[in-house]
Amino acid sequence: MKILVCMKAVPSTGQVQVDGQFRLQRDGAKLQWNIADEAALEAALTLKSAEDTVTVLTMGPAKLEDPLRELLARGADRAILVSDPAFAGADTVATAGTIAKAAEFLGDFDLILCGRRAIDGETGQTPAMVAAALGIPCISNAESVQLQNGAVFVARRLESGTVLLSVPCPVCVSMCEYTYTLRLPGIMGMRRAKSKTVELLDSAALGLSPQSCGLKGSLTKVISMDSKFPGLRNGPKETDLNAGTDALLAMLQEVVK
Amino acid sequence: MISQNALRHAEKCRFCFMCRHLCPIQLQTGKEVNTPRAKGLLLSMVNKGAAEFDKDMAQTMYECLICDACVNDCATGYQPPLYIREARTEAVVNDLAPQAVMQLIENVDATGNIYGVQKPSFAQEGSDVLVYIGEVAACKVPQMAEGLLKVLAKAGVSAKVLDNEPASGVMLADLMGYVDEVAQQAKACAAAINATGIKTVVVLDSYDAEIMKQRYAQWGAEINAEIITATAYVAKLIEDGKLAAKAACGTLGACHDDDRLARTFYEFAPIRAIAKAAGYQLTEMFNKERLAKSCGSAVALAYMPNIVTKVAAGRWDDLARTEATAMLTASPEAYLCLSQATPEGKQVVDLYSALAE
Amino acid sequence: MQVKSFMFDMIRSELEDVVGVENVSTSEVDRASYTVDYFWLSRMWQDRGAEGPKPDIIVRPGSSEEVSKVLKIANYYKIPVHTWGGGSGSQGGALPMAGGILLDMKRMNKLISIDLNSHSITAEAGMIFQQLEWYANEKGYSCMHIPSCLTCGTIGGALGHRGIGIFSSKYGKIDDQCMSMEVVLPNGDIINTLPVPKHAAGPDLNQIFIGSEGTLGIITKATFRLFELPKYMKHHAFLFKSMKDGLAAGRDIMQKTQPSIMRLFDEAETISIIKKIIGFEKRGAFLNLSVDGPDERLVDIQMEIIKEICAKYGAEDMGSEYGEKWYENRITFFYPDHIMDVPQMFGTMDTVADFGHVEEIYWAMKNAIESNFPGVRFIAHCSHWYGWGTMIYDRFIMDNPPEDKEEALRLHNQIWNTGVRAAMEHGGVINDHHGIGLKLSRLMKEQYGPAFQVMEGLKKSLDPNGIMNPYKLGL
Amino acid sequence: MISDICVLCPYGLDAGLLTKAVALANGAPVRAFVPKVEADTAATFGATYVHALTNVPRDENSLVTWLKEKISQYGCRIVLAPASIQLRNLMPMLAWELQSGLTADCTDLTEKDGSILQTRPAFGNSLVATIKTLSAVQMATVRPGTFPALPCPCDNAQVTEEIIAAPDGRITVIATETGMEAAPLNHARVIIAGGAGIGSREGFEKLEAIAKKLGGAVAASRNAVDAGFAPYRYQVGMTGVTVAPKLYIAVGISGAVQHLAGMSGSEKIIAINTDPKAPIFDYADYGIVADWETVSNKLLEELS
Repeated sequence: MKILVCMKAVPSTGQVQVDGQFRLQRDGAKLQWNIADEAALEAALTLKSAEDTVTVLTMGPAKLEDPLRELLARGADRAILVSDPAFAGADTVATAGTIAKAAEFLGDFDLILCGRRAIDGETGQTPAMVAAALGIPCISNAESVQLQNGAVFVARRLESGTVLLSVPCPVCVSMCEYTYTLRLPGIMGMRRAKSKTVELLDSAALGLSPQSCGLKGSLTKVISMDSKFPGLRNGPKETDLNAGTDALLAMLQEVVK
Repeated sequence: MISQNALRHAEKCRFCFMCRHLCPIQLQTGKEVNTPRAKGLLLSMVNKGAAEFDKDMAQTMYECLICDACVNDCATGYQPPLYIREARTEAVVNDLAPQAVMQLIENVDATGNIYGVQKPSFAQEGSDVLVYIGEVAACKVPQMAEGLLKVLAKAGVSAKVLDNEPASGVMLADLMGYVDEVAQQAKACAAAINATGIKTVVVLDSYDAEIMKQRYAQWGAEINAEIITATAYVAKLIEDGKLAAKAACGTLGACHDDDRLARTFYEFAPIRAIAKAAGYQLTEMFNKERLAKSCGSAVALAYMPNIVTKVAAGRWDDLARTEATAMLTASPEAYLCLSQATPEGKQVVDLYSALAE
Repeated sequence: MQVKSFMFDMIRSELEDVVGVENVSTSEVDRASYTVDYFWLSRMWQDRGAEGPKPDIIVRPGSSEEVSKVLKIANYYKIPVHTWGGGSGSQGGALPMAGGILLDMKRMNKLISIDLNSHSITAEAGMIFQQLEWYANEKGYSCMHIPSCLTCGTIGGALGHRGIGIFSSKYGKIDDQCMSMEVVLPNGDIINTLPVPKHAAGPDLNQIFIGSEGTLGIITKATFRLFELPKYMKHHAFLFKSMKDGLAAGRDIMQKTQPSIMRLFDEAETISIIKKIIGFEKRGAFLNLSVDGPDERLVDIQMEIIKEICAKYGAEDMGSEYGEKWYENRITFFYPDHIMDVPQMFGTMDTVADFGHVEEIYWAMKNAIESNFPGVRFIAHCSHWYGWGTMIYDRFIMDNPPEDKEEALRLHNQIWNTGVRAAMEHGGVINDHHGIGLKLSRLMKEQYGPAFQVMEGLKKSLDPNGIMNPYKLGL
Repeated sequence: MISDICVLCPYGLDAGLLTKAVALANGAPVRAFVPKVEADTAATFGATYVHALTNVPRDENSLVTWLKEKISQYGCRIVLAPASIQLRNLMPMLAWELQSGLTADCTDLTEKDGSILQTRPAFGNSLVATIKTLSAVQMATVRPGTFPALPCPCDNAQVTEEIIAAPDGRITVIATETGMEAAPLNHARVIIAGGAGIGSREGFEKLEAIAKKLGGAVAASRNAVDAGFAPYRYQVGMTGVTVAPKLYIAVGISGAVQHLAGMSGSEKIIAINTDPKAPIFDYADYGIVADWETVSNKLLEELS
């Protein structure tokens, strides 16, 4: 079974800067793996048996090579860095197109696992779009994934509760945050990973023309961005217990109704 | 090299000198590299290609007790142990760690504990609580383990102790950082504890309590029982009248708050209640509670005995400026380190044995 | 230090013979940790990945005798000696620019004695100042030398650059609080200054070595005055319409009462740092002060007089809450995220002058900086007051300095030259309490004129081979 | 005025969204795809062409091609849908098929010379972006409850029955387990967050009881998680989740900058702490200086 895990590196601090074209400043901020994507990788590593392979793929700046190698140390078999200045500023459609192209290039996968949403862009569209681009179904908001005789069993969290689904491969599943805890890299794993190479795919390798990817290939454009940083509100301080609780109850009624 | 998040902390510490006065090793060696700032600066230099992560730099990253004095002081929440532990992982992966450290790791591989011996067993049956002894008490300070078990028996508590008690992973975490091998030890330990079905785990060594309470859940090694430090549990027994206070023994003592009680659990009252119940008259050292100066850790003592002995001597100096003649402790790690440098006319007291007599 | 390796190892073994093998190091790691202090240029240099000034050999002496022997060796082989205490100086005073020997003093951190009869405390100079303060607090006393670098610098460092603490308006600077010192001269002789700070036995040796920044000798022991920990401390804050009114009120307060802390912030700093840290929303010149002492009556009377003076100059009484909040946050200003850091460029140009010149200096510096360097902000506050005048603790801030490090260095030095010369032209002195170090070394001759020959004479006689902390203090 | 606007609600009408579509259309006709049973409700909220759907497949994957044909058939140019879990999965697939721009989770939609501008939060509400779509067809999903529902009956509504003959999806439902589990943290409207001041795991169980009564979620500060009082998935702040609920109650939280960065986007912040000097009070709209347990007990009584 060939499993592909798509991951995204997001700025790790609360403070985020925006550049001239309102693109999130990624190079200045320190990066961490998106929380839901870590759950997706752990799910893949848990499902993996001896003859299966887990390929982890991310689209982003060249400096992600080291963090990607670290994922090899955690148990991934191949690490793919899809990186090219032409990809910068891509919206979800352009991103999904590029990732789908990379997935096809790497050979057909039985299962694609992603995080359901990234904590920076928070659109949650990429998994479904990649599935559509590859012509396979997508099951979002999954809590757990199991494999039984070639079919994938997914427990999916909906507003009304949890639904257990079975679906044949190939299929794309997006995981909720905190459903799986990503295992730590081991000393042995890190030693093995040192010799492994992170494979680079750029627009040329994928046969993508600069017009069809990145900012130029995007179908939506951010035209303004304003920031709301933690401002001082200096609200009143109530020291009388009853008065305080009554005021709190009033605010609660107003919000909960 | 180290993770982006750890690098962020290192780059905040590299030009900040605010916690330099607290590092117990720097107070003894006077070396500039024995400060959180210097370690942050060095790792930032490596990241910028201006310095090489070599054997000497690995040695520097091990000259730290991870006592959290710097973490506790930082007003904006930065944590040197974050990048120091990750640098140790880097050292072990690239075979740059000091020989003494590699020897301890081999001991753990062979026997599960850093001392490379068959861990003495204090196995006994019981149902009220499960007592987790830990390798330091079992291998190096057995009288403290016996003392605690006697105290619990005196209080009518039916205490179980696991036979070949698995390691908690805290030693390995200090030697090689939070890596999968540590998480595997944690899972094995949690499984053994959960298998007993007992809902309260009394942990003798506060270092073991810290990793069980704060890290196990993140690694999927939940312990479905309440983890409580031995000091808090015994103090509760005294408070509930299950343990009679002993007559005054006429010695003036001062309590040493060990690193984890001082700066992880912020637990100060229990050890003093136990000391009073053991008959000691109490005075206080100036550096106490959250500002208590570390006297060393068992794993650091194992790989750099000369530095830790000096650090223990530094803690005895604090006692020397009081009238007390006895340093009172309830931590096997502190007891072991302090007894490396006990001055003339002073004694280090294991409170459980004192209470049990 | 172009010494062939064989000879290098000969010198090294000679130094090991003095301080012990484990206290001498030439490892890359040790050398790298001395390349940065709090000086912006050394931080920017590291942040840009460049290699900083490295010493060749680090020596950690354990006693004055060992310091003496090391200096004799250094003098013989003419090897530069840089003294390093906490390494937290902001003027580059401890940076090993000339390579050679780096003397890390922090092993010499023993408490020697506390004399409760004459209210004094003596300790080795390598002790971090907070440790000295804690030893005093243990006995119910305090040195009342509480700078923001209390936990960062050593006793020797504080004396080396004539440091100051936040209570200086009442308890004086380090040079007022130091009673006597033991100093090792460049030729290795160990001397003691006279046992009391006030006498009529010729010029005061204390004041020659205090502020000498390691260029005339190495301070190894020091005795300081002890004050009883003040039982009562009350804080208050006021808002003046302008810096001018604030200065006038400050002068009258210093002549009629004795506040221990007094800080007057200009309009720019009031709406930036003060707003950010203590949430003070109003515009104007914010002033906070504290009065302390053993007797509450004396404290209350002084506070009443202060309120009257401030009212006279049209100040709005902001009550005690902001004053307390400033006091509680006095240290949080200096932790990462609150304090300015690279990539910003900034500098703290404190100058000191008598009341007659202070205001014109403030405007001269503000205009010189802001007109000559667009994109550079100027904020200031007066944080240490004397009976005769006050100092201006002013900062220039540039949010995105040049990418190229040489260009950034050149611009940084140009801004400094412009600001300091503007102060000197209007009767200001080059620095109040940060020291000269490397940063202002080039401006010392302009400050002193012919008077500088006195210091050069001292240097020539005490350190003929010029081994002590070269390129610093203009010597 | 926006022509060719349509609202997709195959799994249940979002009246508020329909109201917004009608407002944006500003006189032009509005097309709505709703379950048959809600066809006339759609008309009362202003839909001019109502497609009453029956036999809607439970798995939204099977609905994509059918909807694509409908959209092309009726020349819909602005396609809106509620940001429910299933539609947040369906719309991106539809957008790929139609090669059209899609903006998810919008908090506002404004008309600008015939097309729509979408406003949405980024990075936990500390950034708000305004987005333009470049493709012919413009798609957007909107958070449920963002716009109020206002009836505006359209008398000449035309209802057309649509029996969806979609190919049976390869996805088979095995079991469903209903039950309103606590709303996920970054979705909850009300969050009650505990700090180290809560002091124990039992304390957090009390917060959970309150949260259940309010249909909200429980969060924790990093100190509370580190002290083992609450699980890691509760952690709000720089190293945890970023949230922006309607109401954030900080209980026994001192207010470290790392925590503030994770919840400063909340609309209204209430702080309960015994220490009047706790920094959290400066960032709160309303503060109660009291012991958290007494306030919580009183709340529990009032709410049950």
